[in-house]
Amino acid sequence: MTTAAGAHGGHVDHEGARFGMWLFLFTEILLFGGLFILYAAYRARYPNEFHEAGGHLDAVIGVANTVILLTSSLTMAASITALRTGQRRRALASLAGTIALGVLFLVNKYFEWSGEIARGFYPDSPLLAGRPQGEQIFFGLYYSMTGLHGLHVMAGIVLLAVMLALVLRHRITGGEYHKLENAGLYWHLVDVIWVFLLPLFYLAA
Amino acid sequence: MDRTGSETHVMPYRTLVRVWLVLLGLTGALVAAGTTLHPSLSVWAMLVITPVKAGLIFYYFMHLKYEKPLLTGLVFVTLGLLVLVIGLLFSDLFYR
Amino acid sequence: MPFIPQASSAAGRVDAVFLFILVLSAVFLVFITATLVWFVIRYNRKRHPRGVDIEGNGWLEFAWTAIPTLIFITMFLYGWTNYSYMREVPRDAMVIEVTGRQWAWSFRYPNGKRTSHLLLAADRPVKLELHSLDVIHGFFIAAFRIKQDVVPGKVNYTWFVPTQLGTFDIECTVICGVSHAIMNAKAVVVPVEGFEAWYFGEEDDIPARFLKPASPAPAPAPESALELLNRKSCTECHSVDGSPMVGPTLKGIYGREGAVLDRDGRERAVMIDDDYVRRAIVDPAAEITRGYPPAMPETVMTDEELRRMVDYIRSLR
Amino acid sequence: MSSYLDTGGRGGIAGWIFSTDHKRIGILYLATMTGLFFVAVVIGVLMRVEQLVLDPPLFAPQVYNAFFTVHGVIMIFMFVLPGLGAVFGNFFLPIMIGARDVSFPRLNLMSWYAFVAGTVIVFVSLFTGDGAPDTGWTFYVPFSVRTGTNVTLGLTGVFMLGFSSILTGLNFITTIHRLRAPGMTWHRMPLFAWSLYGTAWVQLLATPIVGITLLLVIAERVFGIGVFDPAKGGDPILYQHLFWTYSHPAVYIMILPAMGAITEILPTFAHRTVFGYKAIAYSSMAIAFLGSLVWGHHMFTSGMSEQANLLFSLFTFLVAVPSAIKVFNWTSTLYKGSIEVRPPMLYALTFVFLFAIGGLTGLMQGALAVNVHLHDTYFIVGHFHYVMFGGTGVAFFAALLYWFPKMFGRTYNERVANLAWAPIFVGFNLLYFGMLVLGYMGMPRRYFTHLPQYHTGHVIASVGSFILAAGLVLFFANLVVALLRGKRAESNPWGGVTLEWRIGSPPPAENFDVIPEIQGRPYRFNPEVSE
Ligand code: HEA
Ligand code: HEA
Ligand code: HEC
Ligand code: CUA
Ligand SMILES: [Cu+2]
Repeated sequence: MTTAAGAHGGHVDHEGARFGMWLFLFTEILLFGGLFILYAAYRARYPNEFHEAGGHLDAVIGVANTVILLTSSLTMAASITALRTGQRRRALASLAGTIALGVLFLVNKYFEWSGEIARGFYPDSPLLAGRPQGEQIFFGLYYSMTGLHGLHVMAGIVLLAVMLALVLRHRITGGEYHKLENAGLYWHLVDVIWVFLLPLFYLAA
Repeated sequence: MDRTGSETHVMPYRTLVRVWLVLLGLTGALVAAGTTLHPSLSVWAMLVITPVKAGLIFYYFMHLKYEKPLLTGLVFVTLGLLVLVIGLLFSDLFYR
Repeated sequence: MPFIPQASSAAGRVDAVFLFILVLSAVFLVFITATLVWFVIRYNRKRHPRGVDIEGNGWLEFAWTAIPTLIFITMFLYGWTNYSYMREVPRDAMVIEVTGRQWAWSFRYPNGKRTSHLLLAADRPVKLELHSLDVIHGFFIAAFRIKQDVVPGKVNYTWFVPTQLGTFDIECTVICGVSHAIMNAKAVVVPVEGFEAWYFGEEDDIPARFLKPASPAPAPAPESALELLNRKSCTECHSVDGSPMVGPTLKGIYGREGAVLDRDGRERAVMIDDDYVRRAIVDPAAEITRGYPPAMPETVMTDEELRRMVDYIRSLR
Repeated sequence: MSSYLDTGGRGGIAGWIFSTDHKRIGILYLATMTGLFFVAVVIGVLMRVEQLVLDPPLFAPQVYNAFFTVHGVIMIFMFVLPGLGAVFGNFFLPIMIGARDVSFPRLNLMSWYAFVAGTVIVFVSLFTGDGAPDTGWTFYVPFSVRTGTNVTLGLTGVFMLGFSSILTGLNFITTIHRLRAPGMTWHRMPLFAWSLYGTAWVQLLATPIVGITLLLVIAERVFGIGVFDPAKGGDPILYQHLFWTYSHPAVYIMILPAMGAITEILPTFAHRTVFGYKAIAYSSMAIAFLGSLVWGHHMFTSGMSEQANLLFSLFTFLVAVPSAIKVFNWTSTLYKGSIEVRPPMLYALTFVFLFAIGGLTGLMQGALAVNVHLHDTYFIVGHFHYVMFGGTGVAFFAALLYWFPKMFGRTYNERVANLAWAPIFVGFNLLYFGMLVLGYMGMPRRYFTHLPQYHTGHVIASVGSFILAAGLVLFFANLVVALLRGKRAESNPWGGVTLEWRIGSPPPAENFDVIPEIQGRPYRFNPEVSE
């Protein structure tokens, strides 16, 4: 988000910026909310097929990715604490760690998706066309939801990389940490969404 | 409780790590519930544990505990709206 | 309502609710407009140079919250009760299957007769089960005040008792493509005896004598070739717009060269001309188009119908 | 102090399209939206011509289908949805609450760019690929998935427009929470600001849902993801649920700021305070909230469960209550006023009348039994033109007349503005009342042709549209002349009392030298007289 300027050239309204960030997060919640609504609707309609289809996913990767994202949330929060208590190097390391974990998540995701695709589970695939309709829907939702989430992780990584650069250039400091805090809010929300995706898809079997 | 916003409050590492450990523990519990319990029970376990996890992240990592009540209230308004929408939608799906 | 006939059991009920809301609305509209105009005149700056800052009045606010709420709830209840009637199908209703597809209707009676217009017996309840083969359509008979969407993958229904003899328009109300506006058919209500004579008789489609001009609408146009293909179920397997379905599309095949397998499975090239098309329809098993299953059934039809089909397929070039 | 119109450092176009000044951004929206409005209006008139010339049709059926789709998409997503919020909200919200700008000026500019990008994408979709979209503005699946026309690109454009709307909403909420001048408590805020606040919440919370829905349709077309496709087990009715979960609240995005603007105009010309300040303020919020619970009234005939039909019909009637409250309070605001009917007031009164007709026809559609008959007929088309054109559109005109001298520092010819009113009013009612009657007779919407029994009605409506056209040309010509050659306006030509009337016309770049301290309630026209 851009900085909040209370007035032209006036002081910067940090609380306003954080408020705006939260409003933005609300829109993200509802964006995924739409997908969760669809998931609930179709799961109520095809309980058995969803159960069956969930079995084709790799729960190990799912859980591993959960641990990765939860840990990245920890390092994210830790980097803010570090920055504000004057431990700049630690903040930088923590932030870099967060980015690394995000990348790791995507690498896992890549292998997971290519695995599914190699086994013939992808939208419009001949394999799926021959399976019950509920499973086709399950995979439709699976790819939409994890795909959209993956895009958000990518956006988050870019955002955090920018923050890293700003910290390096002393544009973000212990006193001026608000941008980093807002980026952190975004990152945590992406984590929260994953927390919901895990049981819906990977543990559904 | 200190509710003056994040301007003054810094999250101690100790709290962060504790929250993280609890989150990992809950994830483990979730997996265990999914593999050992009867499906109908495990669904309930997920319905309870997952929001708790999300709540912890909101509350501590995202600092909601230390924000003004306005913001917390708005979060609940947003989630409440989502719940209302789902409820109304199911007034169609359940009876169709 | 004078604009359109009330030709079914539902019509009177719909109109009653409509009239009820219309009258109340008119009263309030006139009241508000009159008050506005009166204030503008009475408190015009010339007559009333100084305004008075009245901030509000709790009792008034209460009144004009409570009274409209009550009125609105009455409207809701009245609409709801009459709607409930429109959803409760009597046991003895005859079930007719309606199929909508781009862009025609077809009707199937319990005894298997298929028609492209809807023939109904007066004063006998009918339940329509609505199927769609492609996209969403809307089944609407204005004179009957009934409407229901026709949704693929889902069977909706509606019912009514036709109460007036005559010919009424069936229209499609959901945008379904280029010919949405001409996806029309007729509902023809005849006395029971006439209906039964047809229903238990030999004729397949609705005979012309029923489609004679009857009040209030003019007689329906003669069946088009596409409607014929719909009625004979050809379009369940063949598209006329180029998209492949169970069978090859009928669009643009005429005049081309095609590859077929004969009864012994030998492949052979054929010219798709009148003769071939005729053979393909009359004896589908003789030559199977390459790449398609031998799924096409034999269909009974008159020579006249066959001729129209061939003409039509030729015209689809 | 120099006005915001003087190009300080950067001159020319760049000074506008890179400016983060909320006033300039408001003008940018005004310019783009008026242009788009005219495009859509011309298409509207072409549709009326098509209904006159039937055999052979003047435009091919496919062209007509593209006409109403494009007309609907432009009018909804590019005109009434950004509507008064993007133009007058951007321009006046900060001034009215005593701020120098919105909370996030750069984001504000970005949302205009998103708007332009979305618009450009939609227009590109008309002329590339396999023809302009032909689904109607509702994009119902499975037709929108199967049609060969350029729906994918069209939807992408609409998605961008939604993004723009979200950013505007986010900005306004933050601005109202954070930047009110000292002393400007919630209950001292002008009612236009209140209406924008309610609107902004709807924009923020409802738009993402349609965003994801449209994305899924795109994914369906591009990857065959199959979430709504009945052939893959999907449920097309779920699409409708999600679409209307946004698009019904969206109609309140359109009407709330319009109502807000009317609430500014009526007291100014009645020269007395507004009647029932709190009732009007809270009813805006009630509309915003209840409006999110009624979407199913667009789906009564879709095959939804009867239980859902019942709930949605009930809520539909409940959401009409706050609108009724507003109408009664507006009427009472004229009581014991000192009324001057100048052009903004004339159009504002017209708004109340036309909106009431539109709203009352909405009640008819909300009643279950009646809706079965009226759904997807011209009655619906009549209803929404009454509320959107008679409501939002006319309020837009009224607001333009009211704030024009402030925004541009020039006056227009009031006689001509009054004169233009007559054909607009007459033509409007011929056109759209004609449609109501046609719909009751059973004329379905989105038809390029019609059965003979509807012809008289269509002729009347078409004639009405030509009269209306004449009026609108006069209306806008008057304003164009005023822009070029109008006399200089005073800073408070109408005797208004909200903050924007206390600064110069056109407003200075910084709005206020000193941020004002707010003492009491707004709209105190006659502080010494009381009763
Ligand atoms: C600005 C936009 C706007 C507004 C404000 C409204 C307001 C309302 N609308 Fe409308 N509506 C649309 C835009 C809008 N609508 C559009 C675009 C569509 C079609 C979409 C499409 O399919 O393409 C539509 C369609 C639509 C339908 C679906 C029709 C169908 O397709 O079958 C329904 C059904 O209930 C409905 C109802 C209402 C109601 C009850 C209100 C209420 O909010 C109205 C409340 C107002 C009043 C009631 C009048 C004022 C009050 C008084 C004068 C008080 C006194 C009165 C009494 C006590 C009786 N609308
Ligand atoms: C705010 C919204 C809005 C407005 C203002 C209008 C304005 C008009 N609309 Fe509407 N319309 C919609 C929103 C709107 N419309 C929507 C959402 C739909 C549904 C689409 C769908 O089905 O998906 C629709 C559908 C719709 C239909 C139904 C199509 C169908 O179902 O078959 C018709 C039919 O006649 C129509 C006609 C008109 C006409 C004649 C005008 C006229 O009022 C326009 C009158 C104005 C003028 C004639 C002005 C003339 C001015 C000039 C010519 C410019 C001169 C230039 C300068 C001076 C610079 N519209
Ligand atoms: C149950 C599905 C089905 C129905 C019903 C059906 N067809 Fe076919 N049709 C097919 C299939 C499959 C083929 C390709 C195999 C073949 O040639 O028999 C085909 C082939 C054809 C061909 C040859 C096309 C070519 O490209 O060579 C014609 C012509 C044709 N059908 C016309 C008709 C007509 C007319 C009717 C209705 C009276 C009809 N079909 C009904 C399934 C059907
Ligand atoms: Cu079928 Cu419209
Ligand atoms: Cu609605």
